[in-house]
Amino acid sequence: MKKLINTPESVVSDALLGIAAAHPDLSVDHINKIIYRAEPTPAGKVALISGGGSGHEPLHGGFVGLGMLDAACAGEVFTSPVPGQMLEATKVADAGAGVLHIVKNYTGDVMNFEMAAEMAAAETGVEVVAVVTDDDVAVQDSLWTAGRRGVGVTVLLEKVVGAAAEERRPLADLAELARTVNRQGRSMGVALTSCTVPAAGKPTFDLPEDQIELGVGIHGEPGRRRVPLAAAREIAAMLVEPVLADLDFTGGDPVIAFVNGLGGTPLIELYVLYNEVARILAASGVQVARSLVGPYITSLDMAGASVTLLKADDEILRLWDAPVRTPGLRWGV
Amino acid sequence: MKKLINTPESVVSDALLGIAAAHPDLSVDHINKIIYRAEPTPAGKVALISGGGSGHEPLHGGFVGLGMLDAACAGEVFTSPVPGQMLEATKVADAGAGVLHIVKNYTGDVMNFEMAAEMAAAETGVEVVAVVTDDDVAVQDSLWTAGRRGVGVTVLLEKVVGAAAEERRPLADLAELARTVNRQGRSMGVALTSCTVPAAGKPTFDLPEDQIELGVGIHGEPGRRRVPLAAAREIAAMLVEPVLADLDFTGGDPVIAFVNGLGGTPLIELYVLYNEVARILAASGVQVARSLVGPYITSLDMAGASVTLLKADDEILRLWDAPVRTPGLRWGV
Amino acid sequence: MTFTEPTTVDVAAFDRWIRAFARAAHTHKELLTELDAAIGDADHGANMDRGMTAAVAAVDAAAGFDSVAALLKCVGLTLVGSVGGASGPLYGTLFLRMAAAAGTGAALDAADLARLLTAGLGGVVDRGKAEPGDKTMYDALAPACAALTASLDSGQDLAEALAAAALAADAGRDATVPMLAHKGRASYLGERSIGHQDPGATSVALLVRAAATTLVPAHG
Amino acid sequence: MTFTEPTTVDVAAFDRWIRAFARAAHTHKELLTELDAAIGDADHGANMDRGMTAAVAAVDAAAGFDSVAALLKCVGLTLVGSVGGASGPLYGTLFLRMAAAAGTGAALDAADLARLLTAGLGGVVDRGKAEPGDKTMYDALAPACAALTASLDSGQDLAEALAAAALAADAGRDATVPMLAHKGRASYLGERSIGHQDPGATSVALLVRAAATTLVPAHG
Ligand SMILES: Nc1ncnc2c1ncn2[C@@H]1O[C@H](COP(=O)(O)OP(=O)(O)O)[C@@H](O)[C@H]1O
Ligand SMILES: Nc1ncnc2c1ncn2[C@@H]1O[C@H](COP(=O)(O)OP(=O)(O)O)[C@@H](O)[C@H]1O
Ligand SMILES: [Mg+2]
Ligand SMILES: [Mg+2]
Ligand SMILES: [Mg+2]
Ligand SMILES: [Mg+2]
Repeated sequence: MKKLINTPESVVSDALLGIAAAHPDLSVDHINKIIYRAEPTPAGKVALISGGGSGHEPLHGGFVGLGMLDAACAGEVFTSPVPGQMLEATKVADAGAGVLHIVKNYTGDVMNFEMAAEMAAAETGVEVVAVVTDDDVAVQDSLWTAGRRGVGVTVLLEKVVGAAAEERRPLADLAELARTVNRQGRSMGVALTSCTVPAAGKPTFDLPEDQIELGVGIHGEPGRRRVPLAAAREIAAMLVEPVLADLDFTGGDPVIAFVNGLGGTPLIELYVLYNEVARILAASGVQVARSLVGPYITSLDMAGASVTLLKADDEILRLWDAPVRTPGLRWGV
Repeated sequence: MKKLINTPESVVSDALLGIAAAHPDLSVDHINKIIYRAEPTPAGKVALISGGGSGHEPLHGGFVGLGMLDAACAGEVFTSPVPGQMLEATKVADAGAGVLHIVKNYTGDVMNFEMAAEMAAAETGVEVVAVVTDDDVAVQDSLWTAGRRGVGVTVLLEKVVGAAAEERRPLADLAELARTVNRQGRSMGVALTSCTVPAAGKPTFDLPEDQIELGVGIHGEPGRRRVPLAAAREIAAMLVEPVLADLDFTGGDPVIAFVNGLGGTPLIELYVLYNEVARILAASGVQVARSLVGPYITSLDMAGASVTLLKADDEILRLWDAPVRTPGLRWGV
Repeated sequence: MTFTEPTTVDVAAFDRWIRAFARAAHTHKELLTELDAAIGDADHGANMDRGMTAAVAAVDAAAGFDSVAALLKCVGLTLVGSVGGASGPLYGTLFLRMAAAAGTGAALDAADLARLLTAGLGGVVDRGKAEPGDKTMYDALAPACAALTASLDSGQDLAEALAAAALAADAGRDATVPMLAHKGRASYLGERSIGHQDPGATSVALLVRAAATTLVPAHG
Repeated sequence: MTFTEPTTVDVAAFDRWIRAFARAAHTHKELLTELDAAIGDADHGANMDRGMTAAVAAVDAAAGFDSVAALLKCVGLTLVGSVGGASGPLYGTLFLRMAAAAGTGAALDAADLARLLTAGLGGVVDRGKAEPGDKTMYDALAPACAALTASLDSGQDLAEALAAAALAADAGRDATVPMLAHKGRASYLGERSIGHQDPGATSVALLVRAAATTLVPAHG
């Protein structure tokens, strides 16, 4: 395993020290592994909190700041944070208007956030509402499984709902908006290589030179099937088609198209992929109104990419365009 | 070779199509492989042009936009663009106040930009001044060699001088500022893995699991020596010490510290490295005023990082903080 | 069958159990991680090792426990507070529900122990909604509980009953191999989850095995 | 030594040379790239192949050339316009300077050819400032020019002189192996550049070898 780390055990706390050193706008509670805005949440603003296993940077800590999250909890690599962290983050960020928990749909994340909400109800008067993202069409959704994974749409949701929160909308509205964004977003990912979890010290799975893993998540979980390595154009089709098959994006609604890098794939390849995705979308009658290309929700050093489409409307686009100042996304301010 | 590309031959033009599709603020001349601002250079503004081999994205095309470059030429992967491209870019971007060519110090880049300037002088009335960046302390500088390579400082220079150009400063001033920034910046890089040039189809060099290559540039050139894989703390020292030995950054001047990812290294590791870099700088009496952490000047899919320090002053910091709106760097607007 | 005095399981016995499980989690860290790499995210070994190391440290830091419940609660809270992931809330709830069922005494009898473990199993189900055959830790824990109870009901002593429970947990663990996962990360794989042993069921088998070797004082 | 009419080298001969060099660059693309991977950036093969493919295409696209100069200028401009990197301006200038030295005629004699190549070498030096022993294409090109001139001066015919030049280029190429690079990318490696053959010197040896096999019509 070759990584720029000190020890597998210290990678999360070391990275948090780096984030604190690099971003004076942010405060870091190194004991509880919480990143929060240096400026307290303004009175009357609902606080947005997210969190999850580490290894997906810039998600979530890199999305703390004006226009997105108020605080983020960092778990161990690929391991959901513990309820105590989320409870602390909830207390730190609450400014009296309640707290929205943004939870990616993984058994661990959901259960830990659930326990945090139970604790918050028991120990504090803070009103907490949780919304769960589950946009990954690679996973068959059913009542009998853990359901779909939350992946790329989480980034878009944190941006859109974060902007709405800055407008002092009430908790219930924000939760509704968040559910809408999640409902209207779909994703699909592909891995060219495995990632290597620092504590494991070797790649999570072996992938021959001529094969790719289709339908991966963001934790090095194997995907749904292996297919031969193909040209970007074909891979784009393998990613976009299941997304379009799952939700109709062709109704003329403005769409936000997001090509995400999984950590080990450089930008030049993401642009090659974006070109193919844009071509397919244009041919399918999908109207792309905004785009985002880059590594925003990663899976350690995995080479690969994911495609997320979000069916927006004027209001969501307005919120997307609204000012944001975080380490990961920054514009308009 | 596993890459999200169509063919090795088409990777640059495909990526340019992707950039054009993703960034409506930018125009792309696909014949000449030039990325330029969709809005013409305002009259009286000096145009900033850079360019180089592809494979370093977001550099340079991703730095075209308000507050940075006016146009960028994309060469083949790791191969300087040709004079005709630079000449076209010069013509496209010139608004009567002259054009600054920002050239990284590589024999090919320097010669091609030189020929472009000769052509511009012969064919157009456009005033062209070239500045060459050469900040890489891994390379021994001497009259008898090609000199130091231009690496990380190029990003910082494009930002700072780009901001100054927006203030309508004259060409000679901008060139002088550019030379100052270059003179006050130093960099050093390390590779954990080789990169793979698409046309070559296999890694440029082999690096055993337990070794790293110290002093690499951004083209998969081997570095100056191999050392055993070490902890981030030790690697940070190996990068920062030669930089500090080469230029005194401890005089109390505000310093911009830039930890750059080489393409295959995810953000979590860059933050781990930044923490160690910041720690050494603090212990050495270097006053870090601004920081930048992320993959901004990459070497395809190479795992590794580089550290750049720029000795700034209030004026350079002000220009650093000035609004910028490009795909790669964006703030304040 | 041997005839002995009704065994009591005291705080010291539970303490031995916790430490033995922590040692087992540490020893089998790589196995658990490898199993999780195949159908999950390669962290179950690290999770259980981190959690149980923290639990032992917390037990050490406490100035002794005057009840079994206090010890178990300490372990449960530490797991909830240090593991994260799916196993944190699940193992945490397991111990917290055992604590809640343990009353205030410093020692329990064999039937109490079966009741505790069954309460813990209930907590796992409440938290994770697992059903039999979902390919989770439930599939090792539920047979272990059933075997323990049945064995005691049939008159076997605690040592025998725990040995039966450990065998049942092992069998339950093995039975997860052919299952199609319906819960947890492995469910994302659909058909591809078949043929792999569930990591959580594997760590549960270690837990029950540790109980069998520590909760009953050696004869002699 | 054979006694023949003074050879003239016409546009058709230069055309053969260009095509032969293009074929050689294509055939040895991987070799050139591998040499460049060792001490550079693994693109010299792609660069030369792309450039010479474009040059042949440009020559094909032109409706014939009425002078050697026009053909060489077409090749030089195409190389400048399609290669980039160090080799684009260097090879481009080589051909452009040859063109400038070629006058307006449709055929040259042997001495003209030596003069052309020497002018080209001068262009390479003006552009790249290479000195002998810097481990560059100069170290193959300069000995080839010298051998060509010396061989003709000593009365050998063009075929013999070009053969001598090709051998000199090969020897110059081989001599780059032990050199410490002072120019180009390889200079970044310092001592580590020693022991590797320079890619540009290698492509120059191909260029001169192509001249030897094409510029003189086969006897018979
Ligand atoms: N809903 C559930 N109910 C019971 N056990 C579950 C459930 N989901 C997952 N598990 C158990 O958790 C184990 C995985 O734990 P771990 O790897 O530590 O957490 P994570 O899946 O969050 O990475 C699985 O092997 C399975 O036995
Ligand atoms: N200053 C120079 N003078 C002469 N030849 C040079 C000079 N610099 C580089 N070269 C030649 O160029 C070759 C490399 O060409 P190429 O790989 O195509 O370009 P780049 O180095 O830009 O990638 C070297 O092997 C060397 O022979
Ligand atoms: Mg996990
Ligand atoms: Mg090159
Ligand atoms: Mg796991
Ligand atoms: Mg090269």
